[in-house]
Amino acid sequence: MIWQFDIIILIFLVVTAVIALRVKDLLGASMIFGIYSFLICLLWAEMGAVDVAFTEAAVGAGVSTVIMIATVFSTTRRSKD
Amino acid sequence: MTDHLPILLLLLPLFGSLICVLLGRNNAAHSWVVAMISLGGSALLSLLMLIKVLGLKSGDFRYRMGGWPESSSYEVGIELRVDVLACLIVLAVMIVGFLNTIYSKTRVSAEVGEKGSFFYALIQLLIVGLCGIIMTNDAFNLYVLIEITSLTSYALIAMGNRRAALSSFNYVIMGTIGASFYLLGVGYLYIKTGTLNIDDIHNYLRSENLWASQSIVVAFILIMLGVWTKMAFFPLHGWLPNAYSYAPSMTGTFMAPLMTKVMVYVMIRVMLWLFGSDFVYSTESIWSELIIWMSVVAIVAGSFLALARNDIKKMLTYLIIAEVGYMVGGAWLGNLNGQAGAFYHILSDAAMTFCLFIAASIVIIRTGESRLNAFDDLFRKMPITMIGFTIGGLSMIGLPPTCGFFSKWYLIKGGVETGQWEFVVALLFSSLINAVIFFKIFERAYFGKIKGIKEEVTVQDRDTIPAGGIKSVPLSMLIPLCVGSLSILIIGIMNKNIFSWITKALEMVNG
Amino acid sequence: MDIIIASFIEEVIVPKFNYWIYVILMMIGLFAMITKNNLIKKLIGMAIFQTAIILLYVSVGVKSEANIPIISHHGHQEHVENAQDEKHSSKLEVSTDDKSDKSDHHAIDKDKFANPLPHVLMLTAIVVGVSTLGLALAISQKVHGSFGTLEEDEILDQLKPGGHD
Amino acid sequence: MKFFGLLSVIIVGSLLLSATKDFPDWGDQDSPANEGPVSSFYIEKTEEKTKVPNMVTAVLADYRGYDTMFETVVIFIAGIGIIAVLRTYGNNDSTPKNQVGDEGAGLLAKITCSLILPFIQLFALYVVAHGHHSPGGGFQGGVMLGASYILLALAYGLARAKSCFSEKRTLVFAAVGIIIYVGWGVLCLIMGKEFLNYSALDSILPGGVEMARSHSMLAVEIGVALTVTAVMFSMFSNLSTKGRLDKGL
Repeated sequence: MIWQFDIIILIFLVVTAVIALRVKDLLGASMIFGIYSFLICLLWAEMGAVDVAFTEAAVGAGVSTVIMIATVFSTTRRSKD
Repeated sequence: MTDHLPILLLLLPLFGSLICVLLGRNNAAHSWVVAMISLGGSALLSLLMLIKVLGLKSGDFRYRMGGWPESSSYEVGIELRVDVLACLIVLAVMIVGFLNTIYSKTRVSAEVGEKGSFFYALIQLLIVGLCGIIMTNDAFNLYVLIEITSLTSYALIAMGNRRAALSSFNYVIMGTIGASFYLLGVGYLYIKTGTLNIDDIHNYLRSENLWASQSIVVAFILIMLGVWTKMAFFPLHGWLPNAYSYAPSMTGTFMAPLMTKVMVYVMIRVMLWLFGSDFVYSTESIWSELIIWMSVVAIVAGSFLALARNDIKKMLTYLIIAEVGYMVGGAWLGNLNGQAGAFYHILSDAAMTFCLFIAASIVIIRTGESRLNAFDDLFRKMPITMIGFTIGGLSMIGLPPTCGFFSKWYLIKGGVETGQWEFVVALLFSSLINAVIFFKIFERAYFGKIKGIKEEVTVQDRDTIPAGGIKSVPLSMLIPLCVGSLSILIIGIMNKNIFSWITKALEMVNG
Repeated sequence: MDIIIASFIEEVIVPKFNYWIYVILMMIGLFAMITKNNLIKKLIGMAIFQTAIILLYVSVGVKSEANIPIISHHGHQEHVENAQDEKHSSKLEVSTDDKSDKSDHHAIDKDKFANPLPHVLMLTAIVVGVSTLGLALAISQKVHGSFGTLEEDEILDQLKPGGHD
Repeated sequence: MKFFGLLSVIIVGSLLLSATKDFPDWGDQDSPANEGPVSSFYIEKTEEKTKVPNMVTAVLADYRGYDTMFETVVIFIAGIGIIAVLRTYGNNDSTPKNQVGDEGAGLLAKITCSLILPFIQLFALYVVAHGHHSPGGGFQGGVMLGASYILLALAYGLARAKSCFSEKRTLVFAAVGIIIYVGWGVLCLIMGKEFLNYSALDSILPGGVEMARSHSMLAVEIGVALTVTAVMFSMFSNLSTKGRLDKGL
């Protein structure tokens, strides 16, 4: 654990979470959600949870984002909020 | 071999569902056979397990997955714990599952089309999840199994029409919040105790005297919130009525009797086994008083909302919400009669809700009308269905010798013992409202329309009946209904035996 | 002054910062799930909500002196370790200490390894999370297919004339 | 709704924050969770009892193998649940009309994809097989293997990916993965010990009780990987075509 690294990522996490929920374009929101997952994957690696980090990189930043984008493409990009 | 019963009865439906998936689409008939065999076999195994447990001196037995631990006083693996209470509910789940499979036979092709085998696969997995929840003795394993039941029920509900998909989405949101709160509560317990086994957590809390710790209190609140969300306790009930009434009928008939009841069992288990009655009913806390009042509100609100509905299934779903109030209140009364009454009500409510839902589904399918006027003059046209419905209704009202009477009797006895008069009054009041609701329906069904002189109108109605005719209810729907209504009477007549088994098991944990 | 600030950060903020942020993230997710109007936005909120819980669990398993929960001591495993250490280069020091310890005596010091149990639990939670997300996306596609929109208020408007809710 | 949401968030948030001050510090190695007998047992005894250096794999596939079995079932449920909810069976599945626009991405993407795909798949298999000694295992490897097919579908069109991995085959793979996992447990049952007690298999696997556990973990990880691969691809192909499985993104 390196606490400086930890605090920086945690602050970034909150920022990306808020942005992902505020962006009106759903494709953009999905992409930023991918960034969120990637940051959280870094955080797991920093805390020594390498298996969790690996899974998060493959599942969270990879497949989750892909299926979310697939849904956005086959429905709509528009969002009111 | 009898040592392995708990896992065998889980494995049968699990393999059954895999075979159903391998059979592929357009193979509902074969899948039905597979589901019947696996669920029938599991029902037999759970009966064997009940007999075995009743013969045990210690009252429960454990099954250690993977044989861990080899030689230590704490649990490093996952263990299953089976006692009389678990056996009774597993048996109820298996019987309802089996009967519901019989009922599904003719409905699957009509309501889910080519995806029949996926329906059978999902429903068997749901049964695996429910039985796993009941038997597991590991707090985190419970979470995984709760998610199994949730995911299968999301999918099963969303297989219906477009309203069903929307209500399933709301259920996803609420269900995830509930399950996540549960997970969070388990996390708090893990932080303070360092273990996940329910008995070990309990012993650690007791030995370290952690009851006053802020995070343990918060963990308890979180777990309760999570479980209440999943069981649709009154202010958190929003997802239930739409989800159960728009789902395909054979999904509704399975989930309405079981899902909320199993979560009530989880609540009782968390209260008595995980935290312990000293903590839950401790005199300085205001919890029990507050929650009994909440359950009073739930009972009254559920009854009134049911009275206000004109849609058969919606009305029944609001009655479920009122019944959940009975059970939560009973469990929080803090005496043996209340707990045993709540537990006995789980069984009797499963039987009567199943009966009412099956009867209502038959009526809706056969008359093509989902509002209460579907019942007009139905007794002459569908006598067997209406007898089943009447027995279920009488049990809901609480007339002897149906099981509904006895469960209310024990609950009221518990309420009087602790002097929680508001709970007693709420129970009697809701019985009254149930009587109003059901006698209104019985009147329609037995004496025709209120202005029932015009006989020709009903004859005309008879012409608009969907193909097949109103009288020809297939046997595959009547058998579950008859068995269900018989079981209401059986549970009612056997109340002394069942009650003594339950109290024996509960006395053991209350010390 | 700098020393005071540094010690304030190390003693007050660092020990609890993870727990504060997990609460904040969780509340962001919960708020989005309750108030957002768009179904996909609700699901993004749900995913954030779930990762917040994972953050709590993983934070529990951290030990200040610890390395990753993989024991490394024989030949071919060592270069796997080194490859990982390149990723977190700052841990190299701890890890080499660790190895020299190992070669001397075989007893395992449990303070040198992170607690593996929360990691295992959270692997399960991540998988459950992606399954829920996939199923929920499928349901929202079905909703979009029959209502033509993903906004909750527009869907409810469509239901108003016919439905009795 | 906004007000109600804010209210509940504030109530729950303050409840949770009030509990954090009671927690042990972040990184505290003497907290009950880190110091407790369960965690110590995993760290100190795992290698001795299972010969697996990666404790996470050992705990996942052996000590808490029952959990992992249901975790795989969760994935399986997601796969068939998505099919049950979304899949529509049109009868004009293979008409050329539906194939229009399914030629995939541009040339550059195709060439890049054909170059890196074999390596992705090889690495995925390595991750599955080497999960005992390094981070990784059935889930991670399975997701990567599934992702390689998703990449194929993105670059060459869904029809091409389906020719490698048809719908029927995904279902069979998903079910077979669980059959391997559960079947391995049943094998232990047949050998006379508890479900998933791998030590029962030392008479048929080489290398003694510890190695029997190690080998069994590999077997169940392969089962997990099969299910995850199939479900990840099936999830993507259904979600990207609204359940018609005709053309990809």
